[in-house]
Amino acid sequence: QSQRSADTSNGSGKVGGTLTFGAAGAPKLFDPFYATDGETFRVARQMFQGLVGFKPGTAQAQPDLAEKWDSSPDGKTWTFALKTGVKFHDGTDFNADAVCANFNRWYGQKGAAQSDAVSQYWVDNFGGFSDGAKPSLYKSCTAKDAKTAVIELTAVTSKFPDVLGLPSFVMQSPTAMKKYDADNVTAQGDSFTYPSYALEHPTGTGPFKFGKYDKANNTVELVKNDDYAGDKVKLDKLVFKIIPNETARKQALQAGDIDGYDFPNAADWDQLKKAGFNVAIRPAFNILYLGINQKNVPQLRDLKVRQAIAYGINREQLVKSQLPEGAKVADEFIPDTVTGYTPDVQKYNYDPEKAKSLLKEAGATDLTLNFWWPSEVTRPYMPSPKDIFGALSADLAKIGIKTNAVTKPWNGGYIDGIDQAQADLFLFGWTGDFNTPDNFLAQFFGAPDNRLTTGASPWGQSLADSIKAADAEPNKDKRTQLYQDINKKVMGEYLPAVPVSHSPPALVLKSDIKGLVPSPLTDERFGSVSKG
Amino acid sequence: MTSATEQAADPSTVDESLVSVHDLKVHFPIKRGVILDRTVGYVYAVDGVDLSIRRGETYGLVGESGCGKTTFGRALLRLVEPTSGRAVFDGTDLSTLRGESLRLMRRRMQMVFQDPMSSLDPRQSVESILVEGMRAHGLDEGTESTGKRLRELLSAVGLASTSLRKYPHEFSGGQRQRIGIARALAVKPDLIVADEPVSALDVSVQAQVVNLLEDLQQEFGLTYLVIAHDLAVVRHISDRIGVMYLGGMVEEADSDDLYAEPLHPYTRALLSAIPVPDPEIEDRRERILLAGDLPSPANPPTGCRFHTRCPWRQAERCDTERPVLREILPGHKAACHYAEEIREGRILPHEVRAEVIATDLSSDIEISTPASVTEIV
Amino acid sequence: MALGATKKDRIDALAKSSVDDSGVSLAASAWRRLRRNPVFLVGLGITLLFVLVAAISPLIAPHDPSARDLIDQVVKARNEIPPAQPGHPLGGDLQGRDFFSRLLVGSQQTLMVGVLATLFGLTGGLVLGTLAGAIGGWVDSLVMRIVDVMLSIPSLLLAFSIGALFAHPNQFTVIIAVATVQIPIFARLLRGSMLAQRGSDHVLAARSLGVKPGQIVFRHMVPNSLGPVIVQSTLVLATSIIDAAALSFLGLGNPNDAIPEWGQMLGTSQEVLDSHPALSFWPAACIIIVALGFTLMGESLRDALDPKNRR
Amino acid sequence: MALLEVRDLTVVFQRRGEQPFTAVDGVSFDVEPGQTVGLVGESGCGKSVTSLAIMGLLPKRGATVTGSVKFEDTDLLRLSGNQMRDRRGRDLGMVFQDPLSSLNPVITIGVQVAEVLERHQGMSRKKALTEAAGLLDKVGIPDPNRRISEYPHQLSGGMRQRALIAMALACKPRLLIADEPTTALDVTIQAQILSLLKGLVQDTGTALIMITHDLGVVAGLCDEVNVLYGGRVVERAERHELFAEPRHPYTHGLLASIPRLDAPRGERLMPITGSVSDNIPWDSACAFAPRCPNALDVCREVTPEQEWRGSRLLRCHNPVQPAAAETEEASV
Amino acid sequence: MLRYTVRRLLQMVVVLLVLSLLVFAWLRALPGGPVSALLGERATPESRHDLIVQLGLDQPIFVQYLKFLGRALTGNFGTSNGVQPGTTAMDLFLTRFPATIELSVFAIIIAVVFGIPLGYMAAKRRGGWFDNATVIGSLVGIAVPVFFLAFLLKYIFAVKLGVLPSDSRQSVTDATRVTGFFVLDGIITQEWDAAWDAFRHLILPAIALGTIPFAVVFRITRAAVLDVLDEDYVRTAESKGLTAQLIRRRHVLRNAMLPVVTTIGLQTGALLAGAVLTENVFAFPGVGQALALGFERRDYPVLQLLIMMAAMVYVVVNLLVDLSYALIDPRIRTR
Ligand SMILES: Nc1ncnc2c1ncn2[C@@H]1O[C@H](COP(=O)(O)OP(=O)(O)OP(=O)(O)O)[C@@H](O)[C@H]1O
Ligand SMILES: Nc1ncnc2c1ncn2[C@@H]1O[C@H](COP(=O)(O)OP(=O)(O)OP(=O)(O)O)[C@@H](O)[C@H]1O
Ligand SMILES: [Mg+2]
Ligand SMILES: [Mg+2]
Repeated sequence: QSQRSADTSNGSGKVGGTLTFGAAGAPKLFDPFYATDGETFRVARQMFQGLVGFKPGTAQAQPDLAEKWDSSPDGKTWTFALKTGVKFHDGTDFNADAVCANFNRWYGQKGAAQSDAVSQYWVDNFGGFSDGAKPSLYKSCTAKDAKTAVIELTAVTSKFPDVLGLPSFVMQSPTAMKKYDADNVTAQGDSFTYPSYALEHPTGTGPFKFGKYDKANNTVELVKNDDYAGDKVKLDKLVFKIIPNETARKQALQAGDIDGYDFPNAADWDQLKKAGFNVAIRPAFNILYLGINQKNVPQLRDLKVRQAIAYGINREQLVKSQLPEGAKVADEFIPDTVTGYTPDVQKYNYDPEKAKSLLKEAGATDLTLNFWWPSEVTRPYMPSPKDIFGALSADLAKIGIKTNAVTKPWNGGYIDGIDQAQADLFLFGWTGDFNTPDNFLAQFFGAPDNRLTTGASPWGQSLADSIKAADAEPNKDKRTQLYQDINKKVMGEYLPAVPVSHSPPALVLKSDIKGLVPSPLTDERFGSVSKG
Repeated sequence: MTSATEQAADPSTVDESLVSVHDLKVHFPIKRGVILDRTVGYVYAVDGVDLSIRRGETYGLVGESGCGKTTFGRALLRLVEPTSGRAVFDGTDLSTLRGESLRLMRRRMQMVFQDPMSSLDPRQSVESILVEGMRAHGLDEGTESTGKRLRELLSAVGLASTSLRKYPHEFSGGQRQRIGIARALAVKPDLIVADEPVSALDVSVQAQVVNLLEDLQQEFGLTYLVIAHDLAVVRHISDRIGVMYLGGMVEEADSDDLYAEPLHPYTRALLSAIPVPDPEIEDRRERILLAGDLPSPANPPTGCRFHTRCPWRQAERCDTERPVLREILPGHKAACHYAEEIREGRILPHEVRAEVIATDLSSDIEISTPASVTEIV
Repeated sequence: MALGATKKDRIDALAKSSVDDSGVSLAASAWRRLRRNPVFLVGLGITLLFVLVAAISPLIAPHDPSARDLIDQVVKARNEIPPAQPGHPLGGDLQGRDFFSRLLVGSQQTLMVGVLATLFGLTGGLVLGTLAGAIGGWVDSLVMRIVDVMLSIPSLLLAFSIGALFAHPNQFTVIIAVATVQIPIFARLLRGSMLAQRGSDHVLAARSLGVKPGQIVFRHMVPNSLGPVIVQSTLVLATSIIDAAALSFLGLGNPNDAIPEWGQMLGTSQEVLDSHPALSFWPAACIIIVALGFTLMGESLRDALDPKNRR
Repeated sequence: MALLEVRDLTVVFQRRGEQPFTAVDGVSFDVEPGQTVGLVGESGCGKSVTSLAIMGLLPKRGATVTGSVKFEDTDLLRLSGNQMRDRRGRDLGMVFQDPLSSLNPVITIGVQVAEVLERHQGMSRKKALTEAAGLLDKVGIPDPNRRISEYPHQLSGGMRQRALIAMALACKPRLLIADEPTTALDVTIQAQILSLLKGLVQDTGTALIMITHDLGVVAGLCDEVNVLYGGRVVERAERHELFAEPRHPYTHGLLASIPRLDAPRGERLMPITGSVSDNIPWDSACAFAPRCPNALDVCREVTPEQEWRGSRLLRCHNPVQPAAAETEEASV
Repeated sequence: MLRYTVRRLLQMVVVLLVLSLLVFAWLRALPGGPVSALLGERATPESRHDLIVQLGLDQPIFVQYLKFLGRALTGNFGTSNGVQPGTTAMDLFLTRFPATIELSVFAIIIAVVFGIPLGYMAAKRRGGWFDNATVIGSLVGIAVPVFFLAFLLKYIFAVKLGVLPSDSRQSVTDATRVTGFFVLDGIITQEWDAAWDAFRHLILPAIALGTIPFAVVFRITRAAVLDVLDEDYVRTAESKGLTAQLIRRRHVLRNAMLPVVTTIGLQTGALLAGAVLTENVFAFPGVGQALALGFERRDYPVLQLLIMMAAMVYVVVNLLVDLSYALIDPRIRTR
């Protein structure tokens, strides 16, 4: 394989070289603030740093550009002490002014940029913008001195400051953003156009600088940042090669065309390991659930029926036969690494007899449900929707629930249909952004008007309220207790859906790639990686 | 044949002409266009033909290929829509008929085609071929009478009655032509238009069909319009002959008169060009060789259509004024300004250099690049 | 071979082979030559075998093709699928279903895809082509405009596009996608032959006999235009099976694989081609052989119907 | 000495899975220098196959040619492919029936004429083209200098046939074979072509084999006429003799069945019954017997041999008696 | 000729307009689409509604179409939201189209270089074992699903034997881009290793893509040569005593090439469709891959542009073929 740049390595075997990594998709742009997609984030993580980072290999927040932080007792004022001597790729200094410039930029988005589709993470986590049309969690930022920034919030939330570890909220060079008109987002036709900053001039503080995006060859090239404030970067070049097809990625690795790739098919792990590749399994930080929508079928509003479904599906076997190594049956809606997890919830072990009798009790012996599953998509929590559907529907048939299979492409009607409550049963899931239970629970039940139409049951509203209350609890222990209660209730009294599994995604690397730590948040950093 | 001639010549017949055609024109538009089609010109296939056919006679139409004979025959039967002019059949103006009335009229005028194979549907048995026309006109009145009629027809055209179950491909060329003739006869027509009925057949078989046509005429009192390019055949069976050249009629006469004394230069040339299987005659013959080829009917010469090739062409009139068909001798018409002069030898032939003729491409090769918007990608 | 390069010229050239009936009857002479043509006989043999298997497969299949009997032996994480074992000569598939039974029963769906796609394409084409060819005038222009727009997209691409246009892909939408691209071809083909027929002497003869127009169309023009249509249909049987497989591969096929179909079996097993080649090999081999059977028949039919080869 | 001596020429076609078919069955005739010999007969009687056999143009596979074709003492049938190529176009020229399909549609007329000259006379392309224009002029194509750069489809039927003749005569061959050169043309054009051929043959002294089914053409052009039936010569005579007194019932029938322009009207035609497809193999009978009004029992049992009757060659057990011709006709 | 060209081009415009309307209307009528694509899993009914209003998707379809048409006339066909999100559809097409052309050209070269000589040989040996074997072989070639063949090739030559690369267009990362055709670029800039590398990447996909065109070219050549060998003018040429070589070159092949040229034009269609499958297998970043992904991810702006472009390319190539046809065939040229 003619990797010409590889020739420049000085023989130490540790420093230098080009690493080519197979990515499943193209990054949308290079300004992560406007992104939600993993491919953009993967690239961004190499170029940018946030105030907060995550401890490698975990979802635990830890300092990054901020050395430490404190909050006022009311939990609304946060003081960040910044690292010194950090420079942006354009040579300008990183300091408190830059931090505030970034916060104010986010808060100050205008026009099309305010759209959910553009500044989604901001809207999700901080709410509105400086124009005040909607309330915002963010209040202000003050640069106390060059190395101290103070952030004020309008309310307490459990997710702050962890949320600052999201790649969307990384620190970008104010100078460069100004120069390349970073906020100039416009809606055009049925899409948005982004400024040249986001497309060609991303400027951060991270270990790699933006090289080029060769659309003709579908590669993104990053080059080493010699002025990186952290540990010396070992690779000269980091290339992301976009290979959408999973099998094609595997074969590219086998053929020696790439050094590693993301999301190997679980079925290949074993084979890849045997072939001497390093299959790095990420801790599972996700949940797959069998969604039950109560809207159209009244029987589904009966807890017994939902419990019958839970008893009737053989999740152990599903996990064993269809899911990757390390996958677990999910007992509740958050992984066990998240605060608020409790083993002390009602369990639904496979018991078809019990399921049948529950159905009989509920008088729902003759149920026919529309069971939706997405075609053409694999999510980290759902490696092969078809096979999972096959297993679940076969199980349901055994307890006498007939299913109509409905399948649509993920973006071609599946999400739409689920959101419009067209499905009675469906496969869905979630990968956590950071380690707070709110990130999971609020996503599912935070509003009564949700994918499960929990609002149709009397407890829908109170569940939503209790989640909100827990989030607003400044005391950590209390908060944890509240969440545990919620989980118990959800599993014992509500069962709005059936959690199925947590399955670990993985990435594969050639054996000579060292230093990459798999992260439950897919937050892998290549700055510390060496080749050879 | 002789009796037919006599019968036709009998002055006592009240309305002696069965068909009369007045100034019949068929112009095929040539369409071209960038987006929508425009008519950029016409093929003047038939360009003003008058003629009348008497009851019971055989009228022969000859001319070189492409001169419009077939088109004329079809326009006469309204199988091609004439551009102008009219054809009166037994007192009925055919051009006024539409739809069902025209369809019913078709019973009385039938057609025999040149290629016996392609004019028979390969998927139809002889029986179904013959019955089809009868059925269309309500002539099949029950299995028995139809069966009888079919046997009559077959014996009339000299085919075995076992033929009914067979399919066209099981017959020889001559036999197929007989089937074609029987099909025409099945509806008891008055007029039969035979378009080159024998030119696709072997010489020996030709004679059989020619004889058959003659016999049938006698038997059923038919009137024929026989179209052919072979003057010998036409002369053999026709009472009267019309000679066509490039969409127009140039000469019309009783068939003996035409041979004895052709008046139009074209007819003269044509007659002299036909080889005769007799070395004595061949050796003695003076040939009038025409220069060049038939001009394209899409772009016919001005004036007399024949002037470009005419050895008797004169400086005046020929290339400016189109001669009308006029009676030169009793019952003998010609369309030539100088017919009398030529006849009397006052004008002598001279040599003609062949003119370079832009050949009509569309006629001889098939190019399937779109010619109209109905053909676009 | 007609001059001009567009797809429609090709179609028109094929359409013309319906006229020129000089000499012996089309069908008879074609059959005479076909009977001795080894290529045709091989094609016919394959096809008959395939049809037979499809007909009796439910009877001879040892297991229910959708029952996940062997699911216990499936371990995705270790890439294990049920191996060949007594009662399961080819083992199981990724969902623990008996592969041999699926392969056998798959012939039914595959045949159905081919036949229905051909039938739909044919019917659509027949309707449009007959309308255009028999009525002519503006109906002809309109129909042909639509047909031409459809023909200006490469056909497989059109099938993909149509496949993508269904919100809810299933076996039926696959058939529709594959069939739709055939409609313009059949329509143009039929119209071409009908036009050729319309100018032919025997139709003229029928007109001059005073046969009613409707009868002329249905008794003379349509039957005599069918030769090229039959040829095309045979070839379409093959292409629609292959095209359906391509649709499956692109994820535009029937995602529900409870009822087996070869194209879909092949499409879904591509990803484990290297670890479980048999899962791809068998359906691929079946598709290739069946498509080959139809193609051999179609091509030799085409040759046989070609007037040039008649002697 | 004869220029061309065809002896016992037999062509058998053998197609896979079919009975062998003898298309030409022991045909012999001579052609003297400058002489015009006619081959006439109904469609399928083997005229074209005979001419192709002489030219060595029959397909190598499937056709077996036996007998001998001596051209100035060389047996053409024994020549190798390349030797034959040297002869064709130089010593032997051929004109075909359909002038449009016989010309290559994508090459200019000029080049098609010139390539013969280049091949056999080693001329340069330029010189050959000049010569070609001269040849076209000679066969009566107007404006030859323009025509040489035109394509066949731009010429009319008559012109194409003239171009084909120019091609065949380019190297002044000693023998020209014309296979129905006028069948595809109109009578007026046919007359032009025939008179052209006649003139050229006279001027150059080229011998001509004229193949046609039109007895009229033969009557005006040929010195000697061979009538073929079912692949055999059934009658051969000098033309005056043949037309005056056809002896073979087939020849007789042919002449009686065509309408004659000069004959008085109203006379009935005397068709030969049946058609070519009714004939039977020559093996043990006269192939014409089933259609022959004169047929005797012997005709169906013994193959008639070719024999000289005076100056004429006949293959018939019971030829038409010269005097009997009239009576016989009357009795039908 | 010019008239003809102009007419065909105008017709193409009409076809494209109709097509754009059809594709537009049809795509809009479907569920999902830009909103789902932009919002993904996190969509809420509210954000969904806001976005619909913001993007003007609530307006009547013909208003949307006219707006689309207006933008399209300025080359703006919207931004990809699935294949290469954020890139404009036009930009995506322009960067990927050279890849597909390069691949198709190689495929056609393979088809022609093997198809024509083999076709000629088979025709010459008509009925012989060589003929039968090649004919059946070519039919098998047609019957093998393209994507399966691509997989096999890749598996054998890239994965198992490792002799050829398995994906993308180039491994060399610092090659200079000039034309977008990588092999050509390498030659122009004299970066030989880049050119060679790009060439190696083309081999397997081009073989997979070229198989069907090869089989078709082979069959058409064979049929055309058979036809031409039966033509009267070949007999005329023989009767003139021309050498076998001259007859083959000037009289047989030249005429036989006419239908072959047509076929090559027609194969553009097969190539475009085949590219969707092949590029997908080889992760070859051309328009085919974009189409496949576009279908999968319902990337409507991209689909819309690419389908129209495919139609246009197809029509233009066929026009070019028709014109080149006229170069070889005087019967058309002189019309
Ligand atoms: N449907 C048509 N459209 C356009 N032109 C036509 C059509 N039918 C005939 N023509 C043209 O009209 C002219 C006369 O044709 P027609 O068939 O009547 O001639 P013809 O005398 O019967 O010739 P032939 O002896 O070859 O049969 C020819 O130039 C022919 O090309
Ligand atoms: N290549 C061939 N293979 C098989 N049979 C052939 C071949 N060529 C000719 N024949 C047969 O040989 C017989 C004589 O054919 P030929 O072409 O010589 O007849 P012809 O006298 O020239 O007739 P026409 O007047 O129709 O040209 C015919 O029955 C024909 O079918
Ligand atoms: Mg005619
Ligand atoms: Mg012949």
